[in-house]
Amino acid sequence: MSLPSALYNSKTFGEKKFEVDPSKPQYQTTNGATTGPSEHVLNAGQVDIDRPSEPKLKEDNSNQVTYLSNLRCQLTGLQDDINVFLTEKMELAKGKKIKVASNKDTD
Amino acid sequence: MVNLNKIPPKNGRKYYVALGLEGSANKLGVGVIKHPFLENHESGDLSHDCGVEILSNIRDTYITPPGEGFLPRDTARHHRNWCVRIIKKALIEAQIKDPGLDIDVICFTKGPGMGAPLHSVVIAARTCSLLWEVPLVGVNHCVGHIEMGREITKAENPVVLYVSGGNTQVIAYSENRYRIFGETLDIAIGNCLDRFARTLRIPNNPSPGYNIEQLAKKSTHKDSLVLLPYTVKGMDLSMSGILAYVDILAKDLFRGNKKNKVLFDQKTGEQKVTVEDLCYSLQENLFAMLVEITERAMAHVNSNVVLIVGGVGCNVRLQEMMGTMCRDRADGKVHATDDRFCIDNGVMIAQAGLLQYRMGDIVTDLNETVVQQKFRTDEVYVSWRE
Amino acid sequence: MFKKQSLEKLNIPFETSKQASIAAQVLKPDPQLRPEEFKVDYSSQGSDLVVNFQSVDDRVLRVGVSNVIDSIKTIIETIDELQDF
Amino acid sequence: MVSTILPQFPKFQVNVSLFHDVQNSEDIRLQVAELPFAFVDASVIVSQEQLFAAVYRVLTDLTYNKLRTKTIHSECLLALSPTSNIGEAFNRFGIQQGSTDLVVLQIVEVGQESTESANDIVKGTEVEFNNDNLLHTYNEQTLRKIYKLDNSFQPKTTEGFSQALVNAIQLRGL
Amino acid sequence: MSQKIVDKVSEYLTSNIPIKLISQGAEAVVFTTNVHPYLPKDQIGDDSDVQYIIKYRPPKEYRHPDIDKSLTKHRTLSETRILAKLYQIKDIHVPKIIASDVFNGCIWLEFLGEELPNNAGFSNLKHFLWMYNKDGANAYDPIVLRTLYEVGRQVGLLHWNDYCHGDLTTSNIVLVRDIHNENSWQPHLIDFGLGSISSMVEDKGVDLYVLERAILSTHSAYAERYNKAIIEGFSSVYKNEGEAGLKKLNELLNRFEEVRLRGRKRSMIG
Repeated sequence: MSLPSALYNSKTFGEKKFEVDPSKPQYQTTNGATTGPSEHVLNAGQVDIDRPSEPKLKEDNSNQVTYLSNLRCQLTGLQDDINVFLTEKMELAKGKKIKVASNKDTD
Repeated sequence: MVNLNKIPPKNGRKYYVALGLEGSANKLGVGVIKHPFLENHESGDLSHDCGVEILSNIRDTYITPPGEGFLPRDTARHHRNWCVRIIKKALIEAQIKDPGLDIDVICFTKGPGMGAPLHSVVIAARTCSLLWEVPLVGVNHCVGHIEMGREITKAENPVVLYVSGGNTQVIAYSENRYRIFGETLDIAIGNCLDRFARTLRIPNNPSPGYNIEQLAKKSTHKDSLVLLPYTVKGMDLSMSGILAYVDILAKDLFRGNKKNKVLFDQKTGEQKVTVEDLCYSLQENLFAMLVEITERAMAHVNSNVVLIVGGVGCNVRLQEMMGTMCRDRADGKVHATDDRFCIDNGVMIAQAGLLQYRMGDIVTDLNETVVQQKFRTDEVYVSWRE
Repeated sequence: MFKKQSLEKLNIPFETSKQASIAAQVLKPDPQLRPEEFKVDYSSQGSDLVVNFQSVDDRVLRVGVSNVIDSIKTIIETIDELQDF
Repeated sequence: MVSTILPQFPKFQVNVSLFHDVQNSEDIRLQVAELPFAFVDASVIVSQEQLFAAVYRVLTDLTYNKLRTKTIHSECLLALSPTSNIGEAFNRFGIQQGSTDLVVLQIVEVGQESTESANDIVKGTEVEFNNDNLLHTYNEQTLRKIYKLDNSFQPKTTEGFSQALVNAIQLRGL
Repeated sequence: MSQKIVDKVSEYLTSNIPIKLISQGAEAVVFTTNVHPYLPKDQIGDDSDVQYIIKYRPPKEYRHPDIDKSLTKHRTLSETRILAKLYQIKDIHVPKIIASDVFNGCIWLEFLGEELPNNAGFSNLKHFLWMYNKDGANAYDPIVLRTLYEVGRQVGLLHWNDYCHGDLTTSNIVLVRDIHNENSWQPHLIDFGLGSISSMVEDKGVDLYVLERAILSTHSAYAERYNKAIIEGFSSVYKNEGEAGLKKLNELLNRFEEVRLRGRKRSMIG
């Protein structure tokens, strides 16, 4: 079974490969770290009741998530990886301090 | 001659079923409706009387904390994260067993509205369409409101007052278009109320307008109105000046600025106007303007029937004022619907979309499903009416 | 040509080629807001959806890629929940 | 004498007489406050329309308790004026020392007609109160000044001129 | 028409003034009568055909009494005032005022217009255009285009003198037939309740936009040519005023275009 992946490439930076490690928890959730509500509403007291749906379980009572739910979780983790990486690069470009593992969305 | 039965129901059934998806602003709505297949729909203009049966009408509203509006990005996130769950809920409630067999058409809001939220719903709509092999129809949101209102109230050819967060229009049908006779020259009524509510930190749950309406009822100084600018320009109106004016009052009230002569007695420092009074005055003023432009349009097109649609349309005070106006016109009548149909919902998109579908107007290329943030009511060719 | 930053071969392995093809068809119609700054192309290769992005800078790339992934997640969820409804 | 009842105000009778060659204007002026008439200098009256428009205004204001002066007859002089300055209205429209042509106006409640007649007071020649007879006595230049009419306004007829005065009478004080 | 309103007017006018309802607009009810409010009968002559307009703004029960009183007074007064001012401007055609009672919202006006032939309705611009839009008629008859040109001229004169109408619809333009030439119609602007004195180019642009839309909404098929004729008439007034006029005209037409674009592009968020 293949996993979602991506490849970043820039002339100045070179290549960076993004891969999924299915055993790690960040690839087992639908709730991404970088795709929450915007900081602005959180600061205004927003309680997040609009999280993504939980992964779907197979109907065979095996307590395993479906293939597509699994894919969705892995893609969520991959999206976080890409977002964090690109955010760091953006901040670098701005000459600012790198915020390690920022879990805030900045767009 | 209009033939609403141009396309027969699927699988030789005697009825049509449509799924409607709406997400142009902060409400996400999914609805399933059924139209019986009726012989008399083959000729004559019966688009207001389809015998609609509502199989399900599910809505989820993105709510922000008091003082905050809804931003496109967060609204889109809400829709994206709830969309599939809401569709599923609507299908289950409608007892749809096999969407590919049971549903004739999937209707989605093409516009107008906020780009990101519209887009997040259209993604699901396209996927369903390809997955179930069911045709798609893109619907103008405003036309959705009008068609739903007509079907529910059976108002045949009313002057329509469409009032919501983003729209304020007086519309009348003529020669296959819903033509705009009057509208706001700047901001929409709902927007005006929402922004006023934000200044006073009036909660957004269930909606700022609803809360203003409840507060207004509690005003104890109804006999002495806070006079606000009244800006009717023919059949158009302007509200930005009123908002600016009332917003200063609201700010001073919120902060307790005793220097404000309208709000505080300059000698005793006593507060003369409460939040409730201000809500009352704002409603009375804005609604009087709405009723006036509606009456102007009625006089212009020689009609005596009004249909109020859109989220602000479920305000009971507005309905009551409109009713009084109609009563004073010859046999006038006002039609309105309750919050199930007034506030953005999926059923209205299904209703307008199904009419479109029955006339043979369907998406033939997915490129036609790109959402349109700006999509005027009068751009739609209304093929289903005489 | 603005190809400075790119994210090549975002590869999403669907269950079937039909699913991958649906995903590509769903994503294709939407035009980019700023085509001079950001380009995307989608294709399905077997059961894989393959997306290529090109952008003038990391900021534009980040917003664009994340939006597309959001859409793909919606597509996956829709198929997952509604395919065999 | 023209005697009429305005349809909207059936309780009041309006009597109007026009006198030329009046000789005792000085005497009348001195006792004007006690006399139940309005004495208007005819040089500032162009038409019946102008005068009756003022009467209409007086009766409207009376009905809705909006009179500005002490009596219904002094109100008539104010009603003719384009401004709300009472003294000015009296000076411009009331009887003057040397007035030789007079419009005498009386408003009485129906059923309470006074025995006093304008003829008993005014020593002059009564002519019919109509537009033709007014034509010879009015002074356009004075009226232009009083009603502040622009020189660009050059109506072709007396009726056209009169209309501008009617307009001003409607709008006084509003 | 609500009997209550008729009763109210009848009570105000008394039974001495017989009234006939001719239209119920949005804010005013319009009656005709053959009784003059103050001129003695024998002075008007025996012409019993003479009619007068009574325009009454009834209290609107739907709105708060404070708003109602203030609007009724303001609009009646403003209409009277503007008609009085416009009366004195050369070549502008508006109805003459006979009487005005701003506190009761009542204005008496000169009666203008006539019934169009073949039951085509009263001679306002709307009915007039409909008459020519019927099958068998020539929608672009020179009489129509000339009349529209004259409509444009009237609006031009209004704007040149810094007045705005505020509600330029096709029902608010009454056509009066030339007594010497039955094919010549002189447009008269009526209903100045929303009128204003304004030198603002924005107000004038909106005025033109409202008129353009009024034509578009009720005479869609011929609107383009009709609106062109109106603008030609409008422009002719400004062009007559030399350089200064041309400059103002350009400014105004540009704003008109801007207002129109704004109208089309206005954010339409659902």
